[in-house]
Amino acid sequence: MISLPDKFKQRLGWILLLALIWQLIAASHFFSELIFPGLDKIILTLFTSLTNGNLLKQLIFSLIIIAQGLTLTVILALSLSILAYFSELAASLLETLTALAHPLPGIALMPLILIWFGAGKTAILLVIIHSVLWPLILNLRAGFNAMPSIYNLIAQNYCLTKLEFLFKILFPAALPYFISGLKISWARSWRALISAEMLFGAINSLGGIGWYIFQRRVFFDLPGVFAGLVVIILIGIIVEDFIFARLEAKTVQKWGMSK
Amino acid sequence: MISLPDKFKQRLGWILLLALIWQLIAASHFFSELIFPGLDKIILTLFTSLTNGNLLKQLIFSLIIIAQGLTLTVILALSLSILAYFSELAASLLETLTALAHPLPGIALMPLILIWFGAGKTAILLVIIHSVLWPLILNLRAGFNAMPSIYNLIAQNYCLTKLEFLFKILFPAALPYFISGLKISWARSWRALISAEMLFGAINSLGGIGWYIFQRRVFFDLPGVFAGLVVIILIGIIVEDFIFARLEAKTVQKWGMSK
Amino acid sequence: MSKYLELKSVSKKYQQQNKEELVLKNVNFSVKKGELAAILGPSGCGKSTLLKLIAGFIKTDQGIISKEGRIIRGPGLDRIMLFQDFEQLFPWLTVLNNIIFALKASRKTEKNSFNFWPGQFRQDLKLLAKEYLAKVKLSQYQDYYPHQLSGGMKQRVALARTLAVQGEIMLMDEPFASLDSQTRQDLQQLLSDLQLNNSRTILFVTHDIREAVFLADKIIVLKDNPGEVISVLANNLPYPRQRSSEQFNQLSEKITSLF
Amino acid sequence: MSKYLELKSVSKKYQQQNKEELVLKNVNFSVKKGELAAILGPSGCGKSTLLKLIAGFIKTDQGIISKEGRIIRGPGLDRIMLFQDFEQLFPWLTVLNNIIFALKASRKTEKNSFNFWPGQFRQDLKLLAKEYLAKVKLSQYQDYYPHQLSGGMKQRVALARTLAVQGEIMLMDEPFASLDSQTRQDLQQLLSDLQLNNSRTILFVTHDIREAVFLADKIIVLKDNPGEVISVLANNLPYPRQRSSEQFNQLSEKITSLF
Amino acid sequence: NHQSSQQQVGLKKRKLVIAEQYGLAYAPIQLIKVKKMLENAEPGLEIEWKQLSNTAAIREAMLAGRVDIGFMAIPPFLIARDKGMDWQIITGLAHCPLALMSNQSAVNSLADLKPENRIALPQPGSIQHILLTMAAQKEFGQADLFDNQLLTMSHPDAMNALLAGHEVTAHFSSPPYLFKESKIEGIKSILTGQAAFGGDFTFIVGVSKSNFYQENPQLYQVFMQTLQKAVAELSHNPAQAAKNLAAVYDLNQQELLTYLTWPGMKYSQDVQGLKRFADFMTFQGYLTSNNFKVGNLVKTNSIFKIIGETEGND
Ligand SMILES: Nc1ncnc2c1ncn2[C@@H]1O[C@H](COP(=O)(O)OP(=O)(O)OP(=O)(O)O)[C@@H](O)[C@H]1O
Ligand SMILES: Nc1ncnc2c1ncn2[C@@H]1O[C@H](COP(=O)(O)OP(=O)(O)OP(=O)(O)O)[C@@H](O)[C@H]1O
Ligand SMILES: [Mg+2]
Ligand SMILES: [Mg+2]
Repeated sequence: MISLPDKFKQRLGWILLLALIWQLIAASHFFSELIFPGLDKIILTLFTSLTNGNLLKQLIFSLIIIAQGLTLTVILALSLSILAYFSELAASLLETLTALAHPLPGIALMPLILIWFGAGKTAILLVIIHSVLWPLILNLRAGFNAMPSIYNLIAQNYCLTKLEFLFKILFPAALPYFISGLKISWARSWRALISAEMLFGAINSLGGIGWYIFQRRVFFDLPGVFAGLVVIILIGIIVEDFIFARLEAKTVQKWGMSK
Repeated sequence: MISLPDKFKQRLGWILLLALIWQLIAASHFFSELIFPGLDKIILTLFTSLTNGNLLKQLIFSLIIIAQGLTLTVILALSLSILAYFSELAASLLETLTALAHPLPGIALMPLILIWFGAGKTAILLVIIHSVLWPLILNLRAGFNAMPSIYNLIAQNYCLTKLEFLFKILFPAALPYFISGLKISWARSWRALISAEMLFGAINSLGGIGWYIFQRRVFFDLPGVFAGLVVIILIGIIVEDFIFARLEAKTVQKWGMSK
Repeated sequence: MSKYLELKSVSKKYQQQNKEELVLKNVNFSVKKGELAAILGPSGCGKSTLLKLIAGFIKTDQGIISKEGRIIRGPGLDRIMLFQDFEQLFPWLTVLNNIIFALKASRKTEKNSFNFWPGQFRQDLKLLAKEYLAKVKLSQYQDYYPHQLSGGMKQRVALARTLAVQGEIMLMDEPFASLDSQTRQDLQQLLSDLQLNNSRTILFVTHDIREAVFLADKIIVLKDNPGEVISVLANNLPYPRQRSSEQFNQLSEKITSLF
Repeated sequence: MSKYLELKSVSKKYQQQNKEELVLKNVNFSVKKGELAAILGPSGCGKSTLLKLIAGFIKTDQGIISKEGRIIRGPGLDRIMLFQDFEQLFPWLTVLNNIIFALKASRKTEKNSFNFWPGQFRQDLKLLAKEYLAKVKLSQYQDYYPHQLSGGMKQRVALARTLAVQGEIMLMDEPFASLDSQTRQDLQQLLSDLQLNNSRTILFVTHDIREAVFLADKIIVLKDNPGEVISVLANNLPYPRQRSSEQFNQLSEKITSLF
Repeated sequence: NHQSSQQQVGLKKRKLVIAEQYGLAYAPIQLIKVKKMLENAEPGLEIEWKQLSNTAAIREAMLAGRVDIGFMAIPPFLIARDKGMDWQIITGLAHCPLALMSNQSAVNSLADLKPENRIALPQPGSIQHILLTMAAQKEFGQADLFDNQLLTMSHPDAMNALLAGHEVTAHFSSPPYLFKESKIEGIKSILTGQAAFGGDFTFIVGVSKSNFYQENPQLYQVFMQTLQKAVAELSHNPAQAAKNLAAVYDLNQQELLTYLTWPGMKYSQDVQGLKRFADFMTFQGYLTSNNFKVGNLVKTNSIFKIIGETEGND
């Protein structure tokens, strides 16, 4: 395991390299500038959008929705997977639901969501949940099933209540699966958010970062589009390095449950 | 573990129950029939669409693309994860790329894909790959890292070449993760396909099942939309029960690597 | 007091590939309260299976296991099992916390009914855990995680955990298998003292005949293919037992000749 | 022939919580070709660590380990290790295939250079694997998966695997720890015969002093905290060795007194 | 008096939800929004502006009762009406120049389009699609001649593709994209909407479910009058409107004024071309029945006229 500072340096190096490549392509004018703007333009736009508060406002709107969506989904996924772990009937229902719902694109649910929940925050939340819930459930259930059976015996022996079993054994034992599920969920929630915000549009012009990007695109402001994407990417990397990397270092790595 | 026939019965029961609930809601006329068509209408549309060959043709087109996309993505994900397993430099690049690309919605990549690859099959393939690759990589890498370290020692001891190590140890040891990654990928590829086909569609010509659904929607034919979705769901369940369930029964379950 | 723990014509089959295999056939014996019974038998004859049946983890195919006249139907805190496996400690808990975990679990009722000071209660448990860790000579390793321990150390932690819980019946599956003779003799002495002073009932699987003679009041000898009791010997040697005494060696010889 | 395998002032530290801990300190000894050296020492003194150093899995912090004058820099097929762990078999391979796996891996060069009939080659390996499985008395379990075996049976399969490979040096970490005395004596005899007839070099960790005296030409005794060699004894008792002979008991006593 | 009219409006509904899309055709709506014209006309009335990104979503939201008034082109309105949706056109909004733009020097008319050339437009059943089939019918006698060469793309994507010069040979464009494209060298119009249609037609109309104006007659009337004022400002004082709307369209005032006064741009509540669309779409099978009477399709109002619906079967 390389130490964190080293890891950061490598990461930074790669990002700089990728940025350089981008800038070279832009400078080569191989593509029209309207289609492939240089980093200078993107960063300038980013800066103005951030300072005039518009981007920041939309971003906060989106982050709040993501936080709510992820919290809800994690709770939901945990509850359902746990239920399925303990009850065969629930397991077969959950498997059926997952098989039914997981391949359904959010777009297909749009009409129903629109009808039931309008085009507001609830609708976006639902799209995020639909996008994140099923893969998280799959990972969680795989993790639960892969738990060494001896832990189960020990739990039975010490007459743990189901709740104790859950929190003291099942969760920590399935943690490697849970973390990889969370990583997937985190990225998925961004994707779902952006598509949903684009599709459901804005109410009184507050539409989140997805709407911001959509608007920039409609106004043919490509540097603006990329500025929005850069913000998403930056947040993604921060979460990856500061939350997930630490979570792993403090748990599965420390416990010798992962390389 | 309940036996397969039992499982099928339960699954069938749940599906019938869900169908019944649907039909009751439809019959209650709580929603306009335009938006919540009864199952009879949906099945009728499904039947006509299937018999006049239109739906079937689109479906086959889509299935071929999914098969290609999944094959490609699995190979790519395996290669990249393996590279990252053996080289720290590659690992940090891959981590950076995943963190960058995973949260990016396909919609954001559309303009670039269009310009570089046109709006044909390649573009759809790329959207599928982008949608499936990153979560699969995350699951695979988690699986590789969770491999018991003693297997690694044994591999070193017997001087296995990297290739032998891969195929004889790393893959089977990471199989539970791989299977859950594949399940996620399978569902994701449907979602990506449908969105891509909607975005890149071509009127009247072969556009796949996503295109079929989109067309039904713009012509305000909701039973047609649901007929398309039913087809996707049916295929999803068949794959789940006949491919994944068997794969698990013949591998991780037989080997005692899962409950 | 007689017939405290009783097995009546117990049989157990395992599903092997496509056939069923009888691993325990018509096993009959009983253990008195406060007795230490050693189970001897060739590798694979069903000793671990026998303990798991008594612990209630698996069900008999035929026959009855009863404690104080009541049939055993599942696991319970009155019968604490020490497994043969090295990996029975939870990797996410330190050595000390592994023991505290078991103590907490086994004293739940006590905590709720008697103790008004949960802080004090926790303190008590910690002291108790430390006491038993000292008995197995691992005090200085209390903050290590299991993956940082040697094989024998893991087994000793598991032993400390089992002893600390002070179940009515202790089911021990080769607890000393990986220990050097000095440590082994110390721990044998510890076990013997515990049993004599606190009159615990202990079932003890071992492959060491002299260990059985040193510790046991009753020695149950099994043969394999299928597992059957071939002899139940009473051991009335006086305490403290002398390994070099003539009677000791005579009994050992006698048992050796049974194989 | 002297100084075939040599350790010169070998030290090894482990990173523990936030401090480094010395587990092996200034270890010096050598083993001749064809010699069987037993390593004795209290639990946790560093015996497994010592074998892992010789196998090349981990690096010394100080000192040099050399074979035939050449420094050992990594694992190799000339030194085959049998681990202390029960879980060293691959769960996805049957018992027989676990052995064949190792055979194939160790004979790669042979296969490529000498054999024109890969089918024949595979047949030969299978026969060899079966032969060794018979030697550890597990012929009838050849098609079982590891999770269906008892603890002692797993260890015997691992033993068969190590023996079948016929490495120049065999590093065995308590291979008989979980075996009943009859099986144990049979396997000790097997090992002794193999070593005498084929002049294999064997390093053998055990906690059973009489086992060491029966098998070893050289007995290396370690103390713990930190692990240090306190004595290297030559064992010149003539073959076949008699466990009841006076010399045998004298030597055993002498070693016992060292602890 | 003001007080009583406010109460009358308030009788049924205190909130109005309006759904719009992006484009120059929607300028009157934007004007109402930025100048808070509805709020001023009816103090206390809550207005929710929903920006949706596609026509199908507007349709579905209206069907669900989540949107009171929506704006779209005539063909999508007709398709839903044909499927049984109980709604009517309540006003026209704008006439706009539409045109098929191409980036290839060799392509100067529909006849120059080869089978491998791709044509980008928003979606099947959109006004752009119907116009193209009308032209194909007229010129080649085969309405679906180009259907195998179409790509569905949003306007900005299509413009990108046209600029990049790959993949797309032609784009059926609408303002402001049409104006931007026509300013770029090498891109030109090969077919106008008017030529395809064979006359003038309303590009965007306002629609509403019948129960909305039946249950909220005053609200409906207030909206119509406000729209009338907005349309008037755009028609008679475009410079003022450009000043008000520059920020909304993210354009400078001068550029926006040029666009607003571009030849062919006409803001008007009159509805024109309905009958011909309905007839053609029925003939081509996009609509299953054509027993629509124009009177049933449009909620008439003295504020606007229905133009060019004299011939036909009503
Ligand atoms: N991966 C590790 N990380 C940190 N410390 C370790 C690690 N492995 C072993 N140790 C420490 O090194 C010491 C020696 O361990 P080792 O496994 O070599 O002992 P051993 O002599 O084989 O004991 P046993 O007979 O119980 O198997 C122990 O104190 C242990 O805590
Ligand atoms: N989960 C299982 N599935 C199928 N067969 C099993 C299973 N567990 C054990 N067996 C079989 O049952 C028999 C007895 O196993 P058991 O573990 O009880 O033996 P044991 O006496 O404890 O042996 P050892 O001394 O080697 O630990 C063995 O032949 C084994 O193959
Ligand atoms: Mg056992
Ligand atoms: Mg060891």
